[in-house]
Amino acid sequence: MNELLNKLAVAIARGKVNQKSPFPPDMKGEFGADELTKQALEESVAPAAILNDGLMIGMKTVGDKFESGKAFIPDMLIAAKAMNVAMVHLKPFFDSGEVELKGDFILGTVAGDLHDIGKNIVRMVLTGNGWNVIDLGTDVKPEQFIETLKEYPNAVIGMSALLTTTMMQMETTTTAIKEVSPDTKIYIGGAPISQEFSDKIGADGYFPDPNKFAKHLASVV
Amino acid sequence: MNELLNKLAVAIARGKVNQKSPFPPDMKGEFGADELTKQALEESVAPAAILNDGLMIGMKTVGDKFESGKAFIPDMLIAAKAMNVAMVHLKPFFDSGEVELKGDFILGTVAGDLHDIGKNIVRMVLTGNGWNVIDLGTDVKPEQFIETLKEYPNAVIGMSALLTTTMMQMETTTTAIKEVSPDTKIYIGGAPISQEFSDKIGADGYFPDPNKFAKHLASVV
Amino acid sequence: MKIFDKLTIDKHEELLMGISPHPVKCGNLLTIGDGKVYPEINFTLPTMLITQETMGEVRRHYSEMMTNILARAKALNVPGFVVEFEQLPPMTDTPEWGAEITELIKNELNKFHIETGIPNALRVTVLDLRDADHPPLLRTGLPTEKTLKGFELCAQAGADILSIESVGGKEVHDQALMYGDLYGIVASLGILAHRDMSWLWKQITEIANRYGIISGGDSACGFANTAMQLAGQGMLPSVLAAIDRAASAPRSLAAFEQGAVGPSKDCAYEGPIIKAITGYPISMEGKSACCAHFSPLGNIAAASADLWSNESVQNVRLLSGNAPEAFMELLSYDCRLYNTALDSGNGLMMRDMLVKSDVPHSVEALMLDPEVVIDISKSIVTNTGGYAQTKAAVAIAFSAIQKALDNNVLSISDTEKEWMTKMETAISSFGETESEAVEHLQMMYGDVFKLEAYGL
Amino acid sequence: MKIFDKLTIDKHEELLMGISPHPVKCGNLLTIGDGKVYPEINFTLPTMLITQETMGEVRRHYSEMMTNILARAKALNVPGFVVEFEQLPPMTDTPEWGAEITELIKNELNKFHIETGIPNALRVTVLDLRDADHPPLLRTGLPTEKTLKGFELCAQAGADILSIESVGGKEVHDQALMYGDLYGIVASLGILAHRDMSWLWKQITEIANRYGIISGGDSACGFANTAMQLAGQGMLPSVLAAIDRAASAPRSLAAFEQGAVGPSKDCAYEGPIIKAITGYPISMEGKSACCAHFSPLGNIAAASADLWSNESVQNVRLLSGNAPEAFMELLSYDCRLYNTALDSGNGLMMRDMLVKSDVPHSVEALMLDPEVVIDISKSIVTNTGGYAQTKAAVAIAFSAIQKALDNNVLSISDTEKEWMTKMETAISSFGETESEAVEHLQMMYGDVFKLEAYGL
Ligand code: B12
Ligand code: B12
Repeated sequence: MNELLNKLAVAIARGKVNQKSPFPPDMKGEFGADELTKQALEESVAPAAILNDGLMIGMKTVGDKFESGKAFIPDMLIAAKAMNVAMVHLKPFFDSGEVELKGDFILGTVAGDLHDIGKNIVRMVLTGNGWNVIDLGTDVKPEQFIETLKEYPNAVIGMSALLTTTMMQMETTTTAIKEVSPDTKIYIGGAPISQEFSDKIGADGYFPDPNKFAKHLASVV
Repeated sequence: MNELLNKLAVAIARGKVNQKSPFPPDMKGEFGADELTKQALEESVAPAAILNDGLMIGMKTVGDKFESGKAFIPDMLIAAKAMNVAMVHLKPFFDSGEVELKGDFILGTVAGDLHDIGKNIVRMVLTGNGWNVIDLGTDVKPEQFIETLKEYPNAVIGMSALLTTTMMQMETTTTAIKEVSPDTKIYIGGAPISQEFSDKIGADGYFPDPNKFAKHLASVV
Repeated sequence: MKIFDKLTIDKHEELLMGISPHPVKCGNLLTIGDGKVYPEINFTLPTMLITQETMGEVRRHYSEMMTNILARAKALNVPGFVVEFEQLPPMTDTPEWGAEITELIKNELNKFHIETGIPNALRVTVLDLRDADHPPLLRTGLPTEKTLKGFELCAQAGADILSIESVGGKEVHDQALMYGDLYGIVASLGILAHRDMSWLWKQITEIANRYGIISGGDSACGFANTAMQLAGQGMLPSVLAAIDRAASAPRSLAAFEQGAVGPSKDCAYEGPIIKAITGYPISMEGKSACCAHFSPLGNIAAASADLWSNESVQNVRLLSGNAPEAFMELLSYDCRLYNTALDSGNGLMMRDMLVKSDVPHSVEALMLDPEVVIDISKSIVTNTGGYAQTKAAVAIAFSAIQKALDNNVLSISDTEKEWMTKMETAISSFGETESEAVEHLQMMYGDVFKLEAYGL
Repeated sequence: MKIFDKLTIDKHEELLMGISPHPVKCGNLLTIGDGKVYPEINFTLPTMLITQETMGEVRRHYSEMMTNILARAKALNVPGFVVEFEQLPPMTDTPEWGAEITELIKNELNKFHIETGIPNALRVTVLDLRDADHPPLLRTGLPTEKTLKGFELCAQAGADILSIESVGGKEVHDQALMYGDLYGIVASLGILAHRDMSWLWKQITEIANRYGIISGGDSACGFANTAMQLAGQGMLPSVLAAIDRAASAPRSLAAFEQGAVGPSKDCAYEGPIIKAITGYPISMEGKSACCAHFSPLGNIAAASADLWSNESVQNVRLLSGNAPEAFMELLSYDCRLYNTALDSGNGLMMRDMLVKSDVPHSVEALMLDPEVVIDISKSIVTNTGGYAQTKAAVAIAFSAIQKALDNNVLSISDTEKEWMTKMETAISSFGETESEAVEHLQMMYGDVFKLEAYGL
């Protein structure tokens, strides 16, 4: 059983979606994340164990490789794809509350700004770390964050901005959110942002590196 | 008489201090600011006319040449020297109140900062524009400005700073002065300063160019 | 439509900075590509919102930046220069604002020219608003109207050169890049982006002609520079970013097929390929754009530049003065050096030093090596249509990298080497026809783009 | 005391960037002057107060700046580099603070060297507090004690190279400069400043020797650079600033007579003269110090540089990243270009391009022309004592300018020409002996300085 979860972790890390998928070539014909997850559930492995000791271990492996310069975003994306397929099988257990994700995370690039590459990486890393990420896309107005927060009242919020002219939207948005929900944690990022700026606008922190951010989140939530 | 003041203006502009002085070579043996001022007073020219239509015209001439790149600081300094000699003769009339300067101006480089070249140019330009400049030198603490203000309660204050680390002293000093004397006008300058910074710390203005500053002062006082 | 079926510059020794076979006359007596490299200074606002209320402050910033850079141009006695006004989103969104700033800058340039006699010109880069919709409609809708109106109003307000960093095809390329899908990259650039460029630049050229000004050129910034930035941050393989550069050239060439005559945009590192093919002058940016982005192309970017740019710098205070003035100084000295070399007959050797200094350190720099540039350019002109040209450029770029690795001109990590293998496989799997390639895009990224947006 | 009575480099062709007859080994396996030009990156705090309370913030800034510049050094694979930590007044005033930051930086450099193998070294420039008193006492008093303690503690804390921009004689020179009094300039530099340098550098060398580190060199920044800045702003004639440069060389040479071995300070534009005379390596700054000051010496400054510096940049955010990282990139590319030229045997021609590009534009640049440098250097070594050397340097510099004007190598305004005449008169009036010259100083500026401060 332990071995099964190991196999699952490897399938995730290598981005092996299912038996049919041709990628990666050296795993041709082998079971992928899809089959292995199903099998684990059939063998009555606890869904929480599948999530923590299989899927997230796999994501961590590729994340670590990425951090040490031995993998790139495409590798992480392919792993994330495999993970998504596996998550479909776990969904009933999340819905029933039997397994819990780390929490909800509302993410978006602020109003007037269309840069989303950085934001997408944050999404990927947080998902891989066991967060339920609600991605509002780009050009997100303050009201959209607030509306979504009503649906996910305990969510943490993350905003991205790449333009010096839209940075100021982070202030507007932070103020608006904190007004209706003072306890909501708001984190910001993007090339022009700094910790000073975060302090100035009353956000809860700035992180240039999504992996460090994920570690920070794990430590505070 | 008008011609005498013209001569005086030329003596100032050329930096001809007195008859004996060897400089400028082409004016050797001619009367200088010293003799011409004495002569004007003897001929009962009004001291205010001597100041306004002689000395200050001379300073303006060299100032204009300076602004158009046809003179340098040494030329201005030598003119200022000639003016100082002339002013000695006018002193009794200032003391008696018969003639008035534009006003008092307290000037200094802020605490922790020893750069004074820029400040000295400001002094020279304001003096040449008819201001009574009280120069407190460099490394001037807030208390020194406040003490001097007691002596010259209507004075305008000017501060200089060249280091980004001492810029902040301008804030401390401005706050301290405005606390005891909210109506005192405070102007700031120096390479790292900007109008934004001036606004931020509650000063009354920033000027990069002493000549423009003198014009501004003339227009507001 | 202009057809480029042979190279204008076919010997790499003739691909040189400052010298362009078809120089461009514009603005106040400036001739770009006439044997000298000129600074192209770019500047932008510091952190602030742009609204009706702050427009006074916005104008104050642009006036101040102009005063500063003109003072420096005079102090250093530059032989000529270009100012680029690159619009921020609200300035195209309310095109009148962009026009207002255009006029302000142009007036300063005119006054300066009368005072000093120094030749100059104004490039206005309108913001491409058309990706506001998801998927973008590109040919219709309000963002498209505003973008085109931006060109019209700025042409009216005094722009000398029109440019844009257009975004057609980017919604697909972004995805393909992230998945490292080279087939998707080639198809999105060679088909989608290429079709959008042709559509867009026909209209820009029409506007430019109507006002007697210059239809400048575009940049694959959102494509290959995004890849380069991400590679620089360790997010993508550098070899993929290098290939993406070559792949972007046919797309940017499309502007010239529709009547653009250069100078191409500073951030278009595909510029040397454009120059070899068309003979039109190009703008480039390298080390002296360190204010805007880090780069593996610091020196080599200058090798065939006709304008030398800092890309963009905010109006913030440095110890010397404001940053735009500081970067005007930097560009001016760089140009002085290149021009001294050109004037004394040492241009080629200066160029070779610039090239040799970077190539051993970066596979992306290799793509700008004049010999490689000529090879890629040839592969483009001997093929017809965006897709075929892009495939050909990619294949040649790939073998140039392979050759450089084999000859130990440069070396790459093992992780990067794995990507060479992956890309080789991908190259052999490219569909023969455009419709096969479009099918691939629909299958993989059908949800993010619309065929109609490309007239397909 | 070391006597320099002949030139170490006596042919101008051998006065070349990166190559020094007596290279300096220091820090983590760095050899300066070994045939390569290395970046010397300098950085400073953004607008903030330095107090006990803000020291946490101060440390955070220095850590961040180190992280950033090291990332860039690695990304660009620099062959080696120097970090200069130039203290701000409170850091020498509380020398423990200066030592604390020294240690922080040195630790980062050590770790980086272990990780990457890239050679590096740390220069610490202590602030000369000694002009706090008016007139300055220089040899006694609390500011003097603190300044010397600053050196001691920083040497202890890990500095590899010691430097200072010392201020002896400046109180007089400032006045003489303002009045355009060339006799006063020569006497204050050749006698007062020279005497103070000898006194001070004997002690700095003693401290350096005790810790087995390098006694670097000084800069006439407060003298000739002040003049250059003021000339740049139209406040002083450029011809006076140019002559002041030559006049400052014997003063800066005094450090080497007392045991300094280079690299001299980046802002010491008298560096090439020092290099010709002593053969020790020098640091220089030019266009890539546009963050710190504007300059008429943008390219030519690099002609014989062994370290290439940005002088100083605040830790502010630019679009690319923080400014110190951006300028590390800039310096690295400049050095790459120079080193490529050197490696391929084109060093001399690169140097000549750098020289030729600036000389026609500036009389101050002319002073750095290698041929002029050699002439001035010769005039110095063939005379004995600061005053005689300074007079000789001024006379040669003056005729070099005259010759360049006669040959139309460059041209100056009529107002500047008048100053040539004024200076010619002044040169012929210099007193024969030091005591005559000191008398001139006492008569003119007796109120601003004390003879005892100079051991007179
Ligand atoms: C790619 C790019 C584009 C692409 C965007 C593609 C896309 N889908 O996002 C395109 C071409 C479309 C584009 C358009 C424009 N751009 Co652009 N662009 C860039 C570029 C080259 C790279 C940005 C990027 O993706 N970086 C890589 C990612 C991974 O980094 P990142 O976003 O910083 O994210 C990382 C961290 O910051 C962090 N992070 C990010 N968000 C968050 C959030 C949280 C919560 C946390 C914890 C962390 C975090 O994690 C990420 C991973 O490490 C930058 C240059 C630069 N120096 O950044 C210019 C840049 C940002 N763009 C710029 C400009 C001017 C524009 C345009 C206005 C250009 C024009 N005139 O046409 C338009 C604006 C469009 C708009 N309305 O937004 C300027 C901004 C100047 C300014 N004054 O602000 C820049 C700086 C370029 C320059 N030097 O001039 N751009
Ligand atoms: C000359 C100079 C010195 C001389 C000063 C001589 C003197 N008696 O003043 C010396 C060598 C002593 C010196 C010392 C130092 N300096 Co210093 N210095 C300079 C330099 C080269 C020129 C300054 C100058 O005189 N400019 C010319 C004058 C005319 O311009 P200005 O002062 O700006 O004044 C004009 C306007 O601003 C305006 N103005 C000025 N004041 C006012 C006031 C009012 C009310 C108004 C209306 C207008 C106005 O009018 C003037 C005329 O137009 C600058 C470089 C630069 N870019 O500015 C560095 C510079 C200011 N110094 C610097 C440094 C670091 C120092 C030292 C700490 C160096 C060291 N490590 O040893 C010490 C500090 C000593 C101290 N405690 O203050 C840095 C500051 C960096 C920072 N973080 O802030 C600079 C920027 C150099 C650099 N690029 O690194 N310095």
